[in-house]
Amino acid sequence: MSGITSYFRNIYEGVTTVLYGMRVTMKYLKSPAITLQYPMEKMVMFERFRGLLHNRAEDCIGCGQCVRACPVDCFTMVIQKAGKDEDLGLTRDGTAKKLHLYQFDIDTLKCMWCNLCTEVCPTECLLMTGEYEVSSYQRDGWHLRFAIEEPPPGFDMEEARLKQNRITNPVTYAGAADPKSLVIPEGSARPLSGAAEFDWMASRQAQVAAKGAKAHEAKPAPEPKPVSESKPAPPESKPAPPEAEPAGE
Amino acid sequence: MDPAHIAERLKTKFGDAVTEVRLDVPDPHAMIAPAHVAEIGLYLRDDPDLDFKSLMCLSGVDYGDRLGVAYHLHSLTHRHRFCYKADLSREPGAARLPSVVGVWPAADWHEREAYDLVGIVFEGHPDLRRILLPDDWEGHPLRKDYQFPREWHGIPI
Amino acid sequence: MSELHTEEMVLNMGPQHPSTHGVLRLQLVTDGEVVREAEPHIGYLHRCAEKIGENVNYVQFVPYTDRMDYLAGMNCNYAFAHAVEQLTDLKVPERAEYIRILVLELNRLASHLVAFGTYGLDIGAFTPFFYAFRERERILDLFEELCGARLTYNYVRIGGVMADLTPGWLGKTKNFIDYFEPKIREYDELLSYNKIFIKRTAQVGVLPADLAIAYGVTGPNLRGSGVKWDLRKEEPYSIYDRFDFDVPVGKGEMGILGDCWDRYMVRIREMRESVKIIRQAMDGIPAEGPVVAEEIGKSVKTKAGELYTRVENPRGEMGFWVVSSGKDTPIRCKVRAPSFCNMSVFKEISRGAMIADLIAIVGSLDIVLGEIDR
Amino acid sequence: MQTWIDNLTGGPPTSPLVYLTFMLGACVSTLGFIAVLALFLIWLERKVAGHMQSRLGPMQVGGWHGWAQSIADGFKLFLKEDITPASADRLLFKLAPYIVFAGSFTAFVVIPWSQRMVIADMNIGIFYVLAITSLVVVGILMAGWASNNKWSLFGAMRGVAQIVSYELPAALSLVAVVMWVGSLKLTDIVGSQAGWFWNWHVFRGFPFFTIGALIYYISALAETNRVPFDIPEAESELVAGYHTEYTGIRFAMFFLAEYANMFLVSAIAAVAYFGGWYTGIPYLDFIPGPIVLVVKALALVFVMMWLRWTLPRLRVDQLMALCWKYMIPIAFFNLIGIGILMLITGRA
Repeated sequence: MSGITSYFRNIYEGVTTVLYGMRVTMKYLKSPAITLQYPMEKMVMFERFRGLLHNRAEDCIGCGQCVRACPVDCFTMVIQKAGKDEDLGLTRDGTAKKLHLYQFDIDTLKCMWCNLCTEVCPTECLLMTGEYEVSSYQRDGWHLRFAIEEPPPGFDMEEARLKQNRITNPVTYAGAADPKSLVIPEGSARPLSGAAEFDWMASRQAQVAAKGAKAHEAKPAPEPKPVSESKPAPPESKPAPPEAEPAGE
Repeated sequence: MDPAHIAERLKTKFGDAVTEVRLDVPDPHAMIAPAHVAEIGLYLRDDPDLDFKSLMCLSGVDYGDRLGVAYHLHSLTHRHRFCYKADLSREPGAARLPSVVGVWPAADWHEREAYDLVGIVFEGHPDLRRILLPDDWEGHPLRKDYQFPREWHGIPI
Repeated sequence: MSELHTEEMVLNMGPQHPSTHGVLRLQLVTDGEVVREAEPHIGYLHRCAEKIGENVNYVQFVPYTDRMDYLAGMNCNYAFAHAVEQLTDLKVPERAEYIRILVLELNRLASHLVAFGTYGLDIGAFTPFFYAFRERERILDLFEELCGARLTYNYVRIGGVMADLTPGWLGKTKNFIDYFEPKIREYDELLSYNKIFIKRTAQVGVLPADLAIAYGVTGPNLRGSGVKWDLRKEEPYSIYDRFDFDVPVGKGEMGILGDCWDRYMVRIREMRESVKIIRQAMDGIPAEGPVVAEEIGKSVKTKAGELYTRVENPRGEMGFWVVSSGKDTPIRCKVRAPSFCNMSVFKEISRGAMIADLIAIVGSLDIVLGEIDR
Repeated sequence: MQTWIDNLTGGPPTSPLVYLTFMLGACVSTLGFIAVLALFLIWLERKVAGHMQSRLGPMQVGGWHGWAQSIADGFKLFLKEDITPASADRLLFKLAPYIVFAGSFTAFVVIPWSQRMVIADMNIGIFYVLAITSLVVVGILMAGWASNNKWSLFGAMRGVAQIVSYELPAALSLVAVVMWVGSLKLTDIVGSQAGWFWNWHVFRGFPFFTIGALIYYISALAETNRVPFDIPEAESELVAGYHTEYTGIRFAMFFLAEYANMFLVSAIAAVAYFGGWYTGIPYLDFIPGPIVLVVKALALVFVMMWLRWTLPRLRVDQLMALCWKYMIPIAFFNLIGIGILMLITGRA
């Protein structure tokens, strides 16, 4: 007898549980979708978002802490001590610069976006931008150059580069013992928008202001967030020019 | 039971096979002569007061001057932990010790990994092959004197 | 019939296959639809994490732990941070402990959601996957607000966390939890108690408790076999002893104790427990305070010594065996990955299963290849 | 065919040429109808799936809700390279998709769109449908075998076992209708359901025809390899089953055939159980028959999609158990029940 009851119970359970499931899917068929139509609508990145690295070279004192903090050695940095009577000026926060910065390159292909370098930066000149559209068809061009000073004639860049850049991690940097691999082919560097002043906070606010920007949790738009402790103070409520979109250059 | 008592029992049971007991370190453990790891493991597993049915971790290590294998055990019934280790010579071909797969099947993949990465040979392992690296890989990468290959099958790294 | 000759067929499942949850290769010997032997081959995702661990310092190794169990980066961060803290006797500030609990349990939710969704996908139901990811996206949004990344967080650091909570984060988390809790019931209706799903998973891939213990299986897979073992309860680390939660175990409701359905259901029930912990942690979190231990500078130096520590990750016991000589770089950093041990039992429980069952078993073990291969 | 042409020309055809022209016209129009229908169904499937999963589905191509998505996809498939695996059985490999497509295409000729609009109103209509759709099995087996791929072979074997088994409950439940109506002719079957909707077979002879309709529908799901019976292509197990190795236009043929088949079995269900071209409300009978039938069939197709995006997949032995232990016995008892009912009501 139990065989027959379980036979019909199987049928009953089969039919009812299918109907339960169909009720759930029907419920969502009627409720609105959560899709963000990506290229047309863009998410507003959070203030702490870890996007493409950017260095404001004029504020960089060349201390090299970022280079030491990087687990994957994606920085290439060449510095030279300034002469006694040379005045290199001040950074934005008033620190006197004492080193010439001839090269400050970030190999984005190696970057693991861990944020360790920006946390140690004393002048907050190295920061992670809100730029996240970093896919491209070729590997070239992702070797970002930030230095604005030219080395004086007679300065051996090649030698300084090899001397000053410690190879800490042979696994991730196995091929780097070959000095040629540090030479960047001419024209491959991908400069960021007007490298000197890249105000990502403003561009982010422009995204907020732009129509169709869909915020997280289906809110219309997030209120400008208070300043975080690890990032420089953004210029609050700066009128965002419409052309401040960072994407696509 | 705390590690001191367990080590004491091991000493009375196996005598000289327990070469040293270190209790004032972060991870109290007993040092075992390599030849005895399997029989001590069997005792630890089957003694009803110890009942170490579970091998948490088996690790091979290269200290630079010697190799080592660490066995971390715990018991689900008595809720205690114990660790015993064996030191091995770095001489070529000398890093051999009995396998504990027969004691804890969990050791199977752990021993293969230790063989693969540190180059310790576990005698009596049913299937001691490389596990993480390709079968034709040369050398054992977690050795301190490991040379990074410049190429693999003609592919520059 | 004796002259009827049939041959067994050797079949490679993977490394590129939709249901091996990554680059796992299963070498199958099949007799028709029945699998005689299934031998897993791993290592396709080996990235020498342990070797890297010997070459970078403790602070720099934390981002690498993200890439082990990439579905539960926070938990892996925490497992390593916990190991180093134990080895250095660091005292983590109270607020940081609470923040850690919040992100750990949220990440456990996210991880179990993926397990639930992909398991549905393995069994053939598409929609649960999208529902699970819809919810997971909101958790990732919360994490992104907190640390700027959605997958590789590097948020739980040695001695604390990367940064304090953002204003309003707790409110958003509460909103999410309130939204999420009723969804679990929907998952049950849609998948867990569906007759076809039960047919496919009950009495399949039975893992008896003694076999599970012998093979070092941990986490929901061990609990699915009816063993009440959760490190959060048994060896309370961090501040887990302050929270009230249950440890769900498999009971063999739909078939045999330790079958795929039990393992699956443990995860669904654990989501409810995680929600409970998150609620309690949100109530108990101190209003303010430091989030990083004071002793932490730019690099961390441990005491010389060796220590094995373990924590309960979404997939089981994540252990770190750190051998330190007192410098800022370890001599050896062995990772005892839960999926690695959970996968080693696969060969035992897959004998005689059908090909479709094999997929159900792999899915129910909930492996992450990043962690198996490291 | 004859009737239709007679209806259109107002008399028997005068010459074979006229007859041939009409035949070609019918072929082309059916083909066109199937193509458009399949493209529409593919688009609908994606939209339904998307919205059930809190997504949107295609939104870009063509503007409004991505209406041209499947056209673009079809175009892409046309332009793709037609790859034949090196070790495949070339002839069978190339032939298989056409046989699968022919199986569903030729069955379309007997669908009674309205009283008069039938390409071929055969007196063995239902029998023809059941016979010709079995042809699909041959194509599937050919595809799986010729691909020389172990996974494809698995898919083909599963597919054949499944389709052959589920023919039985489908046929048994249709036999009940045939018994009731006393004719194999599809127009007769629809004709007996005229008037109010309670005359539809599905509501008659309760509960026998209701159960019969359900059994036919479930078997139809299995015959079209739809979830929860999609084990021949089970993407999480066999990647894509018997059409793993197909690309380009040949893959498109399989795809087209799947959706054409879905519509076909839904149309047959509508004809046999849901009143065919009749609206069910006599006041609404001015609506052209084809529209009514297409709407009914589409509603049934929608339920297929709804099920697909809700349910997991059965295992191959459970699929067989469902067929042999549940569907066939119930269909048999159902048949006997209808026979008794006919005796009681004096229909026999």
